[in-house]
Amino acid sequence: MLGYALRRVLSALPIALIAITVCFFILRLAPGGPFDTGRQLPPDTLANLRAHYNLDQPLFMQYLIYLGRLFQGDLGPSMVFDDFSVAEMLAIGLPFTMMLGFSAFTVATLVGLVAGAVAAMNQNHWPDYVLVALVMVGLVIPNFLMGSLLQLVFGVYLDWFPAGGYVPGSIPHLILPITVLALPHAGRIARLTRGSMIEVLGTNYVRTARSKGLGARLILVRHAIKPALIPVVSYLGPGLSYLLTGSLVVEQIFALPGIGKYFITGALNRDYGLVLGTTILYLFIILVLNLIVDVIYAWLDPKVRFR
Amino acid sequence: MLDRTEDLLKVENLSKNFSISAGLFSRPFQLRALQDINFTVKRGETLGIVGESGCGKSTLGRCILQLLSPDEGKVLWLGQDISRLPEAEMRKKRRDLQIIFQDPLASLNPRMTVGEIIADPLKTLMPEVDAKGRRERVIKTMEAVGLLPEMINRYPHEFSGGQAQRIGIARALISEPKLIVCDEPVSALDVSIQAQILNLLSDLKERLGLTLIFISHNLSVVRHVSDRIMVLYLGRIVELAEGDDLYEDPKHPYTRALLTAVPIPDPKRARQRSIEGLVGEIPSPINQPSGCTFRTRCRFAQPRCAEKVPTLETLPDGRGVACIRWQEIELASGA
Amino acid sequence: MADVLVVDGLDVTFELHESEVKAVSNLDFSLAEGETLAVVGESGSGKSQAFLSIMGLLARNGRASGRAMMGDVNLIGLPPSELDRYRGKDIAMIFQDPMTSLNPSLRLRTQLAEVLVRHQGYDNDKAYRAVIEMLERVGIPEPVKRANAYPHELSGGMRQRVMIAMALLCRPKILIADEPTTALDVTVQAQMLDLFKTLTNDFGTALVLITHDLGVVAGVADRMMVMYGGRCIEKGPTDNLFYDPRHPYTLGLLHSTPHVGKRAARLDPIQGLPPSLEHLPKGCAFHPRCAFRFERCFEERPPLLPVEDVREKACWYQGELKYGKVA
Amino acid sequence: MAGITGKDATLTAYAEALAKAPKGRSLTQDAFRRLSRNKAAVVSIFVVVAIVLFAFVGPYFAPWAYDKVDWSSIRKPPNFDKGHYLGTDANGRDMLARVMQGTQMSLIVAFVATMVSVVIGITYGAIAGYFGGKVDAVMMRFVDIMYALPYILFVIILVVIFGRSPVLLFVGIGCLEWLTMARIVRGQTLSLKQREFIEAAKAGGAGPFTIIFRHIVPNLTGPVVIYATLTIPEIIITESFLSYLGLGVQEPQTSLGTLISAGAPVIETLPWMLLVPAAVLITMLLCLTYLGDGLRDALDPKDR
Repeated sequence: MLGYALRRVLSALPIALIAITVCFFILRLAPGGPFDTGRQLPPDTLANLRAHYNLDQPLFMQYLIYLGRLFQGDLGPSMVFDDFSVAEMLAIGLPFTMMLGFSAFTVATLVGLVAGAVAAMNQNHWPDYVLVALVMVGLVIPNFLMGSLLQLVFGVYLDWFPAGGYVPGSIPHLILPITVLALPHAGRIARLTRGSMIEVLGTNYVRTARSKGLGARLILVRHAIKPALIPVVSYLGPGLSYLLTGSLVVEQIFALPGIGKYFITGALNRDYGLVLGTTILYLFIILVLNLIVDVIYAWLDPKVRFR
Repeated sequence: MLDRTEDLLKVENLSKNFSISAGLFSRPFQLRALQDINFTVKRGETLGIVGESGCGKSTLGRCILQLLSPDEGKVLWLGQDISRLPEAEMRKKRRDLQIIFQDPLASLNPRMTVGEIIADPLKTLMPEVDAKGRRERVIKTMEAVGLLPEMINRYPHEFSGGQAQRIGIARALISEPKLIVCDEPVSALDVSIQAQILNLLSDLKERLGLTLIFISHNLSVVRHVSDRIMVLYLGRIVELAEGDDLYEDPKHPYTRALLTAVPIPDPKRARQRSIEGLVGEIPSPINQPSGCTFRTRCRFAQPRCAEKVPTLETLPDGRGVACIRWQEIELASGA
Repeated sequence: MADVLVVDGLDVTFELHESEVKAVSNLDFSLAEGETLAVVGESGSGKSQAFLSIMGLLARNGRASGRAMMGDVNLIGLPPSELDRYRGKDIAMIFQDPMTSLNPSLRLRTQLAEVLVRHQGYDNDKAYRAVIEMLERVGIPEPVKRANAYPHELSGGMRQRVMIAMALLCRPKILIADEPTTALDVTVQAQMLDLFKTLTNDFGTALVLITHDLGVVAGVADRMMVMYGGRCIEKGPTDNLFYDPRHPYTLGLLHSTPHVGKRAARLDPIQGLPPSLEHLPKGCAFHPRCAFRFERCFEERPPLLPVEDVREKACWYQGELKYGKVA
Repeated sequence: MAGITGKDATLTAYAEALAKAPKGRSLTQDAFRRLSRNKAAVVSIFVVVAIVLFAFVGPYFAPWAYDKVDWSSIRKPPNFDKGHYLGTDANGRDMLARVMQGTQMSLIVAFVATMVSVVIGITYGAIAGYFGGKVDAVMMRFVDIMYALPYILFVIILVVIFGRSPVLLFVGIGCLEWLTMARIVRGQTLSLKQREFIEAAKAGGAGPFTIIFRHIVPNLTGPVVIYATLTIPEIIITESFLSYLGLGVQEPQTSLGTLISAGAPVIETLPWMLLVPAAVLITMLLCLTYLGDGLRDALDPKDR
């Protein structure tokens, strides 16, 4: 098991490096730079600035410098938000975004699993129809629209929750954003769970379990859940990255203090350091999560372990 | 008349390995599917190949047809080695060498009509035949295998297994081949249909002077159709003999065991028979026993069986046995 | 001997998109204590569906009616929770495909022990010991190691042995084996049939052996039931049916089966194709393929009637069956 | 050898007569029959067609152009006399025309991006599946990792860096949506490659080119069509998401996402600015999802 996890880490590293490299060069090869927009700077100021950020060096050298720093855990300075390093910027915005993302992720995964399993067990009866319809709604309403609607209904008309903003430690402020963020993810998980559960309930080994007279609950808990989770678990990685990016919009709608605003501003202003830093951090988080998912996967499907 | 003494096909020292990938970072391991196979097929005869799963019988069929390329050895077709032929040259030979598959439906492209499927080999194998000629051939072939030509525009999924197998046979026959490899052609079919297809094959063989290589795990079926029979175990020939000789007087302990295990559709005899000591199951072809590969399941095994791979010994009457103890065993069992 | 299972007027229907298909019609039979009954038929004959319905294992769109009395209990139409009191305990089933019939994500010991925990109220330790003992009994070498393995670590033959062990743990009165050896190699098949014989004998279990292979039946079964188009067309003691078949279909099956002991020039197969259950022919379902048919067979379905004392057949033709000449 | 393929005149006549032999039901016809039994899918087809007509033909009949400013009616509710059937926006532009144009833009983006993802996905998946082994292992590991990347960040970077041209939007989204397609095609190719009819074709002398295009590709259409149908709504959502962030198409052109993002803040005062584009978007997504599900059930009938 440990060896398996280790192999997965090793095989993820080169991919991470490739992704970083690609991001780096796409950003740099594009026309324009962080100091081209806005006010015209005097030539020597510009040259100084460029030298300060190593922008005057050959591109490949810049890449090496960046990598070198990265290995020391240094994400470099932000080029637009003066006086801040990328790490500091991330420290300001990221914890909130992560908290939001992971809360929504947890809630959505649980809700999706239960809903999917309930629908599967009542296939073609009313709970199934109701849940499938709800899932559809969650899936087809884009989160920014859903955000605005919930804000209006629950925040303004009913006034049950704050319509926006954030007070540290306040849970009511988080209810609406988490709901908006969680809905599509819960919908996808529910759809996947329902499909795979129906498939598993039709397999020969579940038939064997039924022939043993085990009773519906034991069959579900012991025989059906584990294999039915396999496709669901393999979606968790992509699902999380969906969620984390979705939070960009949700933060915007509900005026929340996450990383989203900085990232978009940074991107618009070609703040190489910030954009690259955020992307790399996301990458890192997602790779770690994938690793966890892989290990869960190996637990669910014994065959994987022996490969 | 057919010259039944002519060697149509000769296989010499054929070996085939598969490498099984164990993942991105591990070394693939070798699966020895066939080792040192030697035999000939005479014009007009039916050679049966029997063995249990994993013995390499299907691989052998595909190596003969060059659907897989053997790692070592030669496949001589009318004296010419076809195992190293360039693809374009090989294409010309394919007219003479055809194959019928096990799973009748899986062997038909679901998106083509029956007429297209049967005519398909003609396009590459006989480009000189035009579209009209192709259709005429298709119709005649369909009639020959007992399919109504009215079915020509139908799709495979509209047919039952038995009919689908007839389509497969028609496709194999259309280029007027000399040799057909039948890879488990009836094992996916119902009993009553199985018999129809077996009869069809033997009729066609007579009428068209075909030579057949008949691969099956079912010893009763093989006995029914074959002149000579080859028994494979873990990729090696253990015995090769005329059908009657093999069934009435098996020499190799594996053949003996296999024959006692065959179900007999005769209650009284079935109740009397006892399985002649075959312990355990087939070892994995990846991790084969040393020496005689059968020794782990053989009740006659002795320490010296582990030392050396027994060669296929040719007896005076032409049959072959690969066992160092076959004479002793013969005496011991009082034959 | 007492009957452990009496089936009476069993019907199984499946609802398809726009139609209904009757897979089993009006099946009657009984199973005596400790006997082995072979159910023979080709694909689509309804042989598996009949027994799946008795076990309450039909697909969602399937329905069964009629009676299957195990003692005083009618297994047909019993709600699953009731049925679970008997399934796996008094009546057990083994399936054709040992590769997919065991749960790939659970250790074998879990899958085996749960039967005893559920039905006999054993605690886990006691159940585990019983499991090891049973694995040994079905001929699995190193039972402790195997019990802790996952199904994919075992060969097909071994898995089928595990299935047998699982089915026999509670010493059921009835064991239904649906094509248990079809997916296995000849040598393993023979070992498996021997195992069936020994174990059902030891435990006094009645065995229902569902198969298409007459060769498998011959050495094992006491009685035989031949099915065609969802109905039983002939039944009786095995020897009688083999040596003196009275239904043209039984005769045809025997003539279609190649025999390893003798090499005939040609087989005498049944002509034509098995019917699809959706479009069963009128009259006797077998008449389009039958060499002995006459007018009556086209119009009226023959009922299953006794011939002599011990056997029954469903056929209008009463003359002697001389097959070779007609074909 | 007498042969089974000798010639004679009656045969020729027969062969000609058989040219008109009864046609069988092809798999595609079968699938359409099953699809036509699925009410939700049939309704969805009609609705989608209606929306497409609305978006592409509608503008020719609408009284106002999408970028025409009507100074006399700014932020006005529907007014039938002036021809503003759905009201006007904050700049006095006709909402009906803008919704039509926005739908058109969303559809074009979705279509082009889907095509891009289909082309990349099929090529990549077919190569990995056909060659198998190490090539396959490496290629699919790459897809696995790519799958988990925060790809919207990449789209944002792309869009920002290369300017906000719609073409780039199409290609950028398409380039990142191909992963699932590649996985599906690869899986299908792998299993097709092992089917016996491929071997039969080889025995019939067919070269790799013939095998791929005559035997593999036609059998890929089912899953590709299903997945392409399900990709369209994904892309529409992605596009509207980017538009919402202000990274989508640029004024005066518009898309459903842009319209919604303009309408959302003023939902209380100018509800017509949000309701219609939102309704069109949701209806379209709903129908496409139902259609995709219906196609999957029809083309890949597991429980028959």
